[in-house]
Amino acid sequence: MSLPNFEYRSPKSIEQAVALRQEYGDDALVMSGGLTAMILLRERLVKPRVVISLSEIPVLRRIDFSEQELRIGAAVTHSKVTSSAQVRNIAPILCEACGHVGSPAIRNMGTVGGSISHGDGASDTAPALLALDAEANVTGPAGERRIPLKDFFHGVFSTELDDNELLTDLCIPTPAVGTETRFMKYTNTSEEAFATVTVAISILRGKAGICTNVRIGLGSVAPIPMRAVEAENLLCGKVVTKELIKEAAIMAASEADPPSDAQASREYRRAMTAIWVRRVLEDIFLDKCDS
Amino acid sequence: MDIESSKPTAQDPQKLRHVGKPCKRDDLINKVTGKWIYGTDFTLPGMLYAKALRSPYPHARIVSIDISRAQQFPGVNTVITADDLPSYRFGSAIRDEPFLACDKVRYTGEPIAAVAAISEEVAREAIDLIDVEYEELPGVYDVLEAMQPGSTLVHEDMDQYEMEGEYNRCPGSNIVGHTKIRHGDIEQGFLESDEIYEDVFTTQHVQHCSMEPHVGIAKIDEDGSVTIWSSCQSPYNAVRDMANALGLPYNMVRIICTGVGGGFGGKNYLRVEPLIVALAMHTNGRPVKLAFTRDEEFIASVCKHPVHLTFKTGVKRDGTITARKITAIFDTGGYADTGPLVARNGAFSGTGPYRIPHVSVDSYCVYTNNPLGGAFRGFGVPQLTWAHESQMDMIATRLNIDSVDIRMRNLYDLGDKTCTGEVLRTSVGVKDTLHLAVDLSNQGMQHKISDSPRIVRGQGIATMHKLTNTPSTSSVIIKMHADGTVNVLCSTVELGQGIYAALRQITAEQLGIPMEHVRIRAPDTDYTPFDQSTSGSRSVFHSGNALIRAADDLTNKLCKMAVPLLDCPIDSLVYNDGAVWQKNSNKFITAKEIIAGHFGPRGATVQGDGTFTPFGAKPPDKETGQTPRMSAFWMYATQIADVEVDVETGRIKVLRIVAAHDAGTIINPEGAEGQIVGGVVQGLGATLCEEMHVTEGVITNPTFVEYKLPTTMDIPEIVTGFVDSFHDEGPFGAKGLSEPALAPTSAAVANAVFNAIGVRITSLPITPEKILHALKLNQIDT
Amino acid sequence: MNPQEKLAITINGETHELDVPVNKTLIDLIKEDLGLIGTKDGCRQGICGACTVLVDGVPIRSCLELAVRCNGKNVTTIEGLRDAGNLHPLQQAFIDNGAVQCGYCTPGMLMMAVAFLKENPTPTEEEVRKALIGNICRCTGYTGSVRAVMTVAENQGSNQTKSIEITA
Amino acid sequence: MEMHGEYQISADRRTVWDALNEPTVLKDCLEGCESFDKKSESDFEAIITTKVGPIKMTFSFSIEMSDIDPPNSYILSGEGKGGASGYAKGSVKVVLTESNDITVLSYTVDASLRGKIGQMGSRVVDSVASRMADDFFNNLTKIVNERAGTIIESPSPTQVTTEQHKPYLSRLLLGAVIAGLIIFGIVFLTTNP
Repeated sequence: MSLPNFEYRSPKSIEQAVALRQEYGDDALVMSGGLTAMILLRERLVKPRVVISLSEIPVLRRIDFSEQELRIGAAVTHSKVTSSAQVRNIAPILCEACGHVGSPAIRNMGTVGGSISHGDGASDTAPALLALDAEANVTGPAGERRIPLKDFFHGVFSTELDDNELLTDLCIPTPAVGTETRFMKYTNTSEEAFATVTVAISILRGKAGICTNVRIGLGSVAPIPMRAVEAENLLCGKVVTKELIKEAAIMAASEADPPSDAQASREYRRAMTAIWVRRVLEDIFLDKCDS
Repeated sequence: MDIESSKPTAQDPQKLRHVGKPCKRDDLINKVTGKWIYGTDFTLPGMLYAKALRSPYPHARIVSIDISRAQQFPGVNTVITADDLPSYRFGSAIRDEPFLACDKVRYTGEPIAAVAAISEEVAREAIDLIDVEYEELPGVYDVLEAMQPGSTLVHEDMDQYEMEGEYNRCPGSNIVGHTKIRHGDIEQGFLESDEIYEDVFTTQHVQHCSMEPHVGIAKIDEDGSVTIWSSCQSPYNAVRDMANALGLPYNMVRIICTGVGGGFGGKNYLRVEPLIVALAMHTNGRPVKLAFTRDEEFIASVCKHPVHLTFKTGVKRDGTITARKITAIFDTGGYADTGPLVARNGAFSGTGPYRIPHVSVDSYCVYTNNPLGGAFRGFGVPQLTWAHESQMDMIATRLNIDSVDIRMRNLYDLGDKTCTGEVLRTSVGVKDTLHLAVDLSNQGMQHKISDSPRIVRGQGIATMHKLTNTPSTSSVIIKMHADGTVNVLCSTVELGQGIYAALRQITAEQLGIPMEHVRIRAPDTDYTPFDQSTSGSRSVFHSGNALIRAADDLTNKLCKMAVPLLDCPIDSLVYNDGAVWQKNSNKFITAKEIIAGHFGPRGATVQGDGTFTPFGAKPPDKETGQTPRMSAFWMYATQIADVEVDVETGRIKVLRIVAAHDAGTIINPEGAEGQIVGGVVQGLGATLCEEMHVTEGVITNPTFVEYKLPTTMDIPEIVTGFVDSFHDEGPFGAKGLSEPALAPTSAAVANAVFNAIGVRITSLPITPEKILHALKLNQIDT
Repeated sequence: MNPQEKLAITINGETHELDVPVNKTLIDLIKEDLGLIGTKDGCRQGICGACTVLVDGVPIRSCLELAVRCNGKNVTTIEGLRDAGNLHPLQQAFIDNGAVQCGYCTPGMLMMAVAFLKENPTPTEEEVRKALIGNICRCTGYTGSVRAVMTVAENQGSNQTKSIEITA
Repeated sequence: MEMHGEYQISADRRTVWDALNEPTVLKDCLEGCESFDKKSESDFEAIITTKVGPIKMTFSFSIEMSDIDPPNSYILSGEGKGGASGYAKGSVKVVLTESNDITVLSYTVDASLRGKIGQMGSRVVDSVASRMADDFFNNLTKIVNERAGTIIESPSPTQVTTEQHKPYLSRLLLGAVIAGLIIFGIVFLTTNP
C-alpha cells in the first residue's frame, strides 16, 4: 500500500535544503531517517506538496569534536552514534540512549536530528541530550542560531523550529572532569516497547561530595522531554545523602505530567519516575550510601 | 480387509522407520530462500485491488452513503455498498453477518462500502471520497450488562437468522449461545463439602497477530461459479459458509489455498472472502484482491474472546473437590462468528482434568458492540484453564495443602468418568505430565539467583486438559504414480505447524516407501477431499487415521492387480515395503511393475481412498451436556513457571517454563518441540504484555507500536518433555499437540507471582501496574 | 501520475536502470517491479521486521524507505543469499534448528542475522537475541533462530572457512 | 475522555459577557477557527483547523444548544466531520458564577475522537488537548483583563481525568473541539439574554 503523490527534492547542501524549506514552508515535509515521515504519509495524516530528503547532505552525517564540544550532525543515525568511539568517551550516556532506540534496523535508519526535531515526548535520546546540556544548532534563511535543548521543545510534536529552519547539529559541551552520568530506559511491556520512563542524569561531584551542575532529563513522562529542574535544585550544592536522593526522586515525579496510554497509566508512570530517578541517583552515589 | 482390523496395534517404536524419527520438512527449503508463495504474494492477470470503508463507530445507524465522488475517481473500477447486494448473510454458527453493513453497524471496523481499483493507492484514495452520514446509537460494551434483560439489543432480529443445530440462543436478548452441563446434584455437592469458595476471573481481548495479514482474491465466472484464492486454514469451512451465504450449490464454490503465514484460528472462517466476492460480482470477471493492513488485523478480524468466569467450588478439608459450579460469559462482539462453538468448547473442558461428582456449567456467548471474538488457538480452553488452575492454587493456600498434592488427589485416572458422562478408556497421562513437570523442574536452572532485595523469586504450577471438536471427519486420497511415487490429496492446511511432515511420515510408514516419494501441497477444494478444519489440534489424529485407511485401500487394489501377474490367489498375497509379496516365499512384484503390468507401459495412477470419523461420538444433550464420547481424544499438559518480581516496579521476569505434555505418540519430535515452545511464548504474551485496549467498543492500540508481542529478549528458558502415552485409536497412538501449549502458562505464572509476593492477580494480563496496586493493598491490610 | 526519477540500483548483484515514481517504497519496487516476492510485508510501521533487506550491507526496513533514496546503492534481498546454487550457512542452519515454521518472518530474520554475523562473528547468545529483537515471530518462540545463529557462529569460528561472501 | 477546569476572570460577569459579545475576540482566542456562523436559534456551524506538528486537520462542526439556564449554565453538544482524518464528538457543560468582583467560569467536557490520527499513538492526546484548552482560556483571560484592569491570579491548571483509556482516535484535536464548543455556548448566551 503506497503513499500519496508528492514531489521529491534531495538537496546536496544545507543552504539548498533551507532554501527549499523557505520556498515551500509547511507544504513541505522533511525526511531525515524517514521513520516518522513515512508513517505520516502512509496514513495520509499529511499530504505535502514536496518531500525534502536530507540523505544526500554529507555534512549532516559528520561527528566532529573539539576542546569545547562534540558536534553530531542531525543526519547521523542512532547506530553510528552507538558505535562511535568519540561519542563513547565524551558522552557515554548518549551512546547508551541511542542503543535503546527501537531495534537494530530502526537504529540504522533513524537519525538523532530526526527524532529531536520531531519533538516526541517519548524520545529515548532527548533525556540524555538534556542531561548533557546539549544545544541544537539550527540553520535558517537568516543563518545559524544555537538553542539550548531545554528550551527547544514547546509541546507535543512542536518545537522551536519554524517552517523554514532545519536542525543541523547537536552540540554537547565537553563534560567537566569528575562528571558522573547515567542512563536508564524502563519499559513495562516488552523489551522493544516505547519507554514507560527514561531517566538520564549528569552530576559534577566536587570536593567533599558537594554536587554541582546537576541535570536530570526525563522522557515519556510529559508532553515534551523535560528537565526535572526542582529536583536538580534540591541536589545542587549539597552533599548527597540517601534521604536527599529520596526527596529529589519524589520531587522529580511531582514535576512530571505523564500521559496515559495502552502501555501505562499516568499514575504508574509517575510512580516509576520516582523509583527510577532514585535508583539512578543511588547508582551514581553507590559508595556514598548503602543501596 | 475390512476397516476395523486395520486399527494400528502398538508396534514397537524400533521397527518404525519414519514415525517418531526426526524428519526434514520439505517446505523449509522454499521458505528460507523466499520462494514460498503466500496469499500476499499471489497475483493474477487483470487483477483489481480492493479497500474497505470501515465504520469509526461501534453502534450506529447508516443514514446515507454517497459513493458518487469515489466512483468518478480515475482508476476506480467498482464501488459497492449493501444496496448493490442481495441480503447475503454468512456465519459459521449463526448466519448473522451481512457482507456489507446494511441497516446499522455493530462493531468499530465493520465494512460499509468497498472499492475495487487498478491499484492499492487508487483504492485507498477512493475510500476517502465516500461520504457516510451516521446516527450514532447507544452501544453496549460491558458483557455482564449486555446479558441483562432489557439491555440494548445488538441484533433485534436474531431469531430470523439461520443457525446450526446444536447451539441454543435466546431471541430478544443478546445471548447467542448457551451451553449447559448438569452432572450429579450441584446443591448436594455443596452440602457434602467442608468449604465453598467462589472466585471471579477475567481475560482480555488478544489478537492472533499472524505475521501474514488476512488476504484473498475472488473471481466470478460467467456461470456464476466462485473461485477464491485464500490464505485460509479450513477451505471446506469456507466452501460451506460461502455457498450457504450465496445460496449456491457447494460445487460452485472453489477454494484454492495459497501459502499461509500463520493462522492460530484467526483464518479458520470467512473474514476477507465476503468482501472480495461482493466486489467480484460487479467487476465483470476480473479477479479482486484484498489484503488487510496491520491495523485492520486489529479492528476488522476476529480475536480471542474476553471471558468473565465465576467459579464456585466445594471442597473437603483434605482438598477433594465435591462440587464445581461455573458461569462463563464470552464477549463475542458485534457478530457471533464461531463464538457459540468456542463457548461450548470452553465449557466442556471448563471443570479442569479433575474427578468432580457434582458439576453445573453455564457457558454463554453474548453479543456486545466490542470487537469480534472468534477462534483462537485453544478454542476457549485457555480462558477456562486460567480460572480453574488459579482457583486450584487459591484453594490449596486456603486449606494449607501443597499445590501438587491437591492436584494429584483430584486428577483423572484411566477409567474415570468425565462430568459429561464419558469414560476415559485410553491414554489418560495427566498425572504423568505432573510427575514429569516436577522432575524436569527439579533439574536446576541456568539462571543464577538475583541478590538484590527488591527481586523476589516464586514458582507456580498449572495443569489442563483439552478436547478436540468431535465428531469431525477427514478424508484423504493417496494417488500413486506409475513410478510408485505418491501425492497425498488432503484439505488439511500447512499453517507452519509442520502437519505435512507428520502426514508424510505416516504415509511413508504405511506404504513402506521413502519420505522423498511422498508429497503434499496446498488444498484445492475442486480436487482435495473433505477435511472439517485445520483446528482443535485434530489434524494428526483425523487426517492420520484417514491416511492409514487410504493406504490400506491402495495396497488392497495393488494386491488384486498382482494376482494375474504373480499367478496366485489373493489371500496368498501381502503388501510390504512398496511391493506385493507371496507369503512365505521370496516372490514379489513392485508397485511400479504392477501398474505397468496391469495398465501397460504408458502407465496410470492408482488411488487409495480413506475416510475417518471417531466411532461412538454423538453430539451432547442440549440440557445436560452428557454424551458417551465428548472428544475423539483428550490432551493433557502441566507447566511450571519460575519468575522473579521486582517489588518496587511490579515488573515480572519469567526465568523458566517447564512444559510436560501428553500428546500420545509423537510423530515428528523436532516439530513437536517447536509447537510447545512457540505455544508457551504465545501464552506468555497473553499473560504479560498483550492486550487490545477497548474503550466503548473502540480499540485504542491497533498497531504493533502499542500492542506488544514477545521478542527475542522476552523469552525465558523453556524445557519441554513428552510423557509416553498411546491412544488406541490414534494413528500409531498419536493424539493432538499444539493448542495445550499456551493454556496453562497464564495460571502457572500467576501462581508463581503469588508464591513470590503473596499477591493474587485474577484478571489478565498480569501487568506490573496491577502487581504494584495489589502490593499496596496488601500493605494496608497487613 | 506521480513525478518519476531515474534510478540506478543494484539488487542481488544485478544492476537495473529504472524510471521510478518518487513515492514508491523500496519494498514495492522489490516486490512489484522486480518480482522478488521473498521480502515480506507484515506491518508497514517498521516494527515486525519481515521487510528487512540490506542496503550496502546494512539491514533496514524496506517498508519505511523510498526507492529513489537507494539510487546507486547495493540492495541484497533473501533471494540474494544463495551463492552459486548452494545455501548460505544460516539458511541451512535455520532449516536444521527448527527456526522456521510458517516462514513469513524468516526472510527478514535471515537478512538481519547475516548482517549481524558478518559484523560480529563470535557473538554471545545475549548479543544474538539483542540483534534479532526487531524481528517478530509468532510461531517458533525464537529459540530455534537463536540456536541457528549460534551454531553458524561456532562453525565459522572453528573451521575459519571463508564465509560465503554475499553479493552486498 | 473527561476534562474539567476552572478559570477566574477578574471582571464582573457583565464585563465577561460584553467581552465575549464580540466575535472577533472569540475568534482570536480560538486558534485555527476559520469561520463560525449561527444557523438557527440553537444551531451553529463552524470550520476549525488545528495543527499539531506536521499534522494539519480541518473539522466542520454542527453544534446544538440544550439545558439553557441563563446566565448560570448550559450544555453544548456537537459533532465534527474531518473527512478521512477523523470524526469528533463532544458535549460541554459551562457554569458561570460571580463572587465579589470576579467571575468564575468552570467547564466539564466529555469528548471523543475517532479516525486515522490514532496511528500516532494514544499517548499523544491528553497533553495536546489540555494545552489547547489552556491556551484558549489564557487568551480569553488576558483580553478580558485588559478591559477590566488587573489580573487576580493565573488560572488553575486543567485537570484531566481519564477513565480507563482513551477512545480509539487520539484526543489530539480535543482541545479544538472543546474550545470550539465552549465558545459557541458563550456566544449564544451573549446574544440571547
